Amino acid sequence: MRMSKIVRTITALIFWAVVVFGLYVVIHGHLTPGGGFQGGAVIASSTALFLVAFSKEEFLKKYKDAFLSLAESGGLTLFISTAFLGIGTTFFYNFIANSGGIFGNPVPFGVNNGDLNTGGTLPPMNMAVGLEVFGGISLILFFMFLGAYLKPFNKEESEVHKE
Amino acid sequence: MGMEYWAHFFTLIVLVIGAYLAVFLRNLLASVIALSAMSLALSLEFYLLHAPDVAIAEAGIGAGLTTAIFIFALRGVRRD
Amino acid sequence: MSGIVALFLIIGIAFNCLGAIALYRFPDVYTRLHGATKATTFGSIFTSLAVVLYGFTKWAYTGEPRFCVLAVHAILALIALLLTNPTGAHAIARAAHRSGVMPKRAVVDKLAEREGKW
Amino acid sequence: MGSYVVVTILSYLFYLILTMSSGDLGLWSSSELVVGIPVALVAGLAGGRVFGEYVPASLLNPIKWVLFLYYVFVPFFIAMAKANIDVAMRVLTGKINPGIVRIKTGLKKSMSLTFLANSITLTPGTLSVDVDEESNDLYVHWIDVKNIEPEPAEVCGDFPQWARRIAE
Amino acid sequence: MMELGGWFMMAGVLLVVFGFLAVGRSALGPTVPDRVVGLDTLNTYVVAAMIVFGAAFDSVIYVDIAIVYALLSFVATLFIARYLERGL
Amino acid sequence: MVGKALKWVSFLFFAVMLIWGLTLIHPFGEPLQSDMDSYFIQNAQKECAANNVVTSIVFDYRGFDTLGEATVLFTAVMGVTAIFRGVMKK
Repeated sequence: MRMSKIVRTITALIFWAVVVFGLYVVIHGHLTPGGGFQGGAVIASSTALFLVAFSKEEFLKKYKDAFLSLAESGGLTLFISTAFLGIGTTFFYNFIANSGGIFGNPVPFGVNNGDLNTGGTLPPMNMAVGLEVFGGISLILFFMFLGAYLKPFNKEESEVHKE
Repeated sequence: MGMEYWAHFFTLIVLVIGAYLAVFLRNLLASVIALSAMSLALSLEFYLLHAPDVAIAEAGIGAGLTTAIFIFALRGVRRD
Repeated sequence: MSGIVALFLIIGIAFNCLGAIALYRFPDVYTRLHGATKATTFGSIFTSLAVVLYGFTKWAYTGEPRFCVLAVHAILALIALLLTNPTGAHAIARAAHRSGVMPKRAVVDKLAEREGKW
Repeated sequence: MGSYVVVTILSYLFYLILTMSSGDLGLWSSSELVVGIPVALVAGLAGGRVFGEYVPASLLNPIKWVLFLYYVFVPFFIAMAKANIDVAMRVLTGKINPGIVRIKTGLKKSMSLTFLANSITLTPGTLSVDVDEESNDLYVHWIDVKNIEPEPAEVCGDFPQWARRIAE
Repeated sequence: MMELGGWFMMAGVLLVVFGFLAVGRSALGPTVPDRVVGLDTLNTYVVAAMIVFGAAFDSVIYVDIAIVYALLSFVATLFIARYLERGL
Repeated sequence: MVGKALKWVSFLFFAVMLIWGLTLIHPFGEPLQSDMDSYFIQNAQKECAANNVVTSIVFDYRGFDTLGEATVLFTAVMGVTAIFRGVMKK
C-alpha cells in the first residue's frame, strides 16, 4: 500500500535534491561542516523517503538491494585500503597532503572557497565512509521495512498471512 | 550576550520536556513523537553551541532515521 | 534598508506567534492544522526574506562572497520548507481521519460518508 | 530516457546553486564545475527512475515557467495574506463552522492535482484532507461551510484554472 | 552600516519560545494526531530559527543545517503519518 | 523485599551522585582548553590541508576510532541481514 498521490508526487519532485545535497555534504567534507558520516546519513534518508512514500515492491522493481550490499562492503574496503597506503610512515598517515599532486594543494583560510583539490587523503576517506554509511543504513531500513510486514495489524489479516 | 542566554534557556527547557514525555507517556507512539522533538531540540542546542558537525549528524540520524527505525519496531510489537 | 529588514522580521514574528496561539485556541486536529500550517509558513517566509535581503545588501556593500552564500542557502531552505510543509499537513490530516479522529462540530463529512462511518 | 536527462540537468544546476560564489571563474571555481558532472550523473541515475512517472513532459514549456512565477508572486501571495488575516480573525473570535466537503476538480495529471492541493492548503479556510485516486476529486476540510455540495469556484476561487494552465 | 545582529538574535529567541509553546501542545494533546501537529509546528519554527541564527552569528555555512532539517523532518512526519493510517 | 531495598538504594545512590555532580558543574558553554586542543587548532590546517578541523581529527589523527565505528556499523548490518534474510524469499 502506498501513500496518497500528493505525497508521491512531492517525493518524486524532491528525491534527486536529497541525493545531490548528500553528495554535496560528502564532497565538501574537508571544507565545510559535515563529512562522510553526515552525508551518508542524508543520502540514506532518500532511501527512507522512497520506501515510505511508495512500497517495497516498487523499490525492488526500481533498485536492486544487491547494490546496497555492494556499496557497504566496497566503502569499507576502500576506507581500509586508503588507510593502508600510508603505511610507509604509519597506518592512517596523510601522505598526499601538501605534496602538490591530485588532492595535494595547501588550503587557504576561508569559508567554502571551492578548493576541492586539497586535503590529502581526507576526501577519498570521506567518500568511502559516505558510501559505507549510505549502504549500511539503507540496508537496515530496507530489511526492517520488510520485517514490518511480518506481523499484520488485525486478526483476519493474520489468518491470511499464517501460511 | 544576554539574548543568547535566553535562547539556550528555552532550548534546554524543550529538551527536558521532550525527554520527560518520552519516558513517562503511556502511549508508545506519543513517546516516539516526544523523542523526535527532543532530538530536534538537541540539534538546535548543538547549533547554538557552534558545533555544526554534530548538529548535522544529530539532525540526520537522530531526528530522521531513528524515528523511522522506532516506528518499524513499534510496528513489530503492535502496541499503540 | 535595515528598516525594511527589521519590518520583515517583525511581520514574520507576528504571524509565527499567531500560529502558536492557534494551536491552543482551536478545538480539534483539523482546525489546529489550519492555523499552524498557514501562519507558520507565512511567518517563515517573512523571516527568511529578511535574511535574504540582509545577505544581498551586505554583499552589495562589502563585496564579500560569503554573504551571497548566506542569501542563496536561505532561499533554498525556504523553497524546501514551502514544498514540504503543506504536504506534511495533508499527510497528517489524512492519517488522522483514517485513524478515527473525527472533526468536532462538523456540519458535513463527505469523507466519512464514503467510508460509511457518518 | 528523457526524464534521466532532465534530472541530470536539474541536478547540475542545483549543485551549482549550492556552491555559488566559490571562486575565480565567474561565481564558481573550476574544480566545482568539474566535480558537478559526476554528481549530476549519479543523481540523475538515482532520481530519473521515479521522476518521469509523476512529472509530465509538458512542464518543459518556458511560457509555463513565466506563468508560474507570476502565479506565485501575485495571486498566490495575495491569497496567502488573506488566509493569514482570516486565521487571525478566527483565532481572536473563535468562530468556526467546519466540515469536510468534496469538490470535483476535473484535473487529469497527478502533478496538477498536487499543485492544486498544496495551493488550497495554504489559502483561506481550506485544507486538503484526502484524494480520490480514480476520479481525482479532493476532499477538503472547509472551516466555514456555506454549502453542503459546493462548486469548486465557491471553495477555492480560480485555482483549478491556474493549475490546469500551469501544471497540466 | 547595518548592525542587525541584535534584531536577528531577538527574532531567533522568540521563535524558540514559540517552539516551546508548540511542545506544550505536543504534551497536552488528547489524541496522537494532536501531538504530531505540535511536532510539525516545532519543526517549522526550528528551521526558521536556524536560518535567523545563521544571520545573527554571521556564520554563513550554518544555514546548511536548516536545509538538512527541512528535508529530513518531512521524512519523519511521513513515517508517523503512515503508521497512524495503518499503512505500514 | 530485598529487591525493593535494592531499588531504593540504587535510586538514592544515583540521586546523590547526580546532585554531587551538579554542585561541581562547569560554566555552561565555556569549555576548558587542554594542550591537545591548542595543538589541533594551531596545526591541523597546516598538516592536513583541510579547513574543517573536525574532519581532520576524525579521519587523520583519530583514524582508528573511525575504523572501529565503521566496523560496528558493518556488524550491525550483518546482524539485521541475518535476522531478516528469510523475509526476502516470501
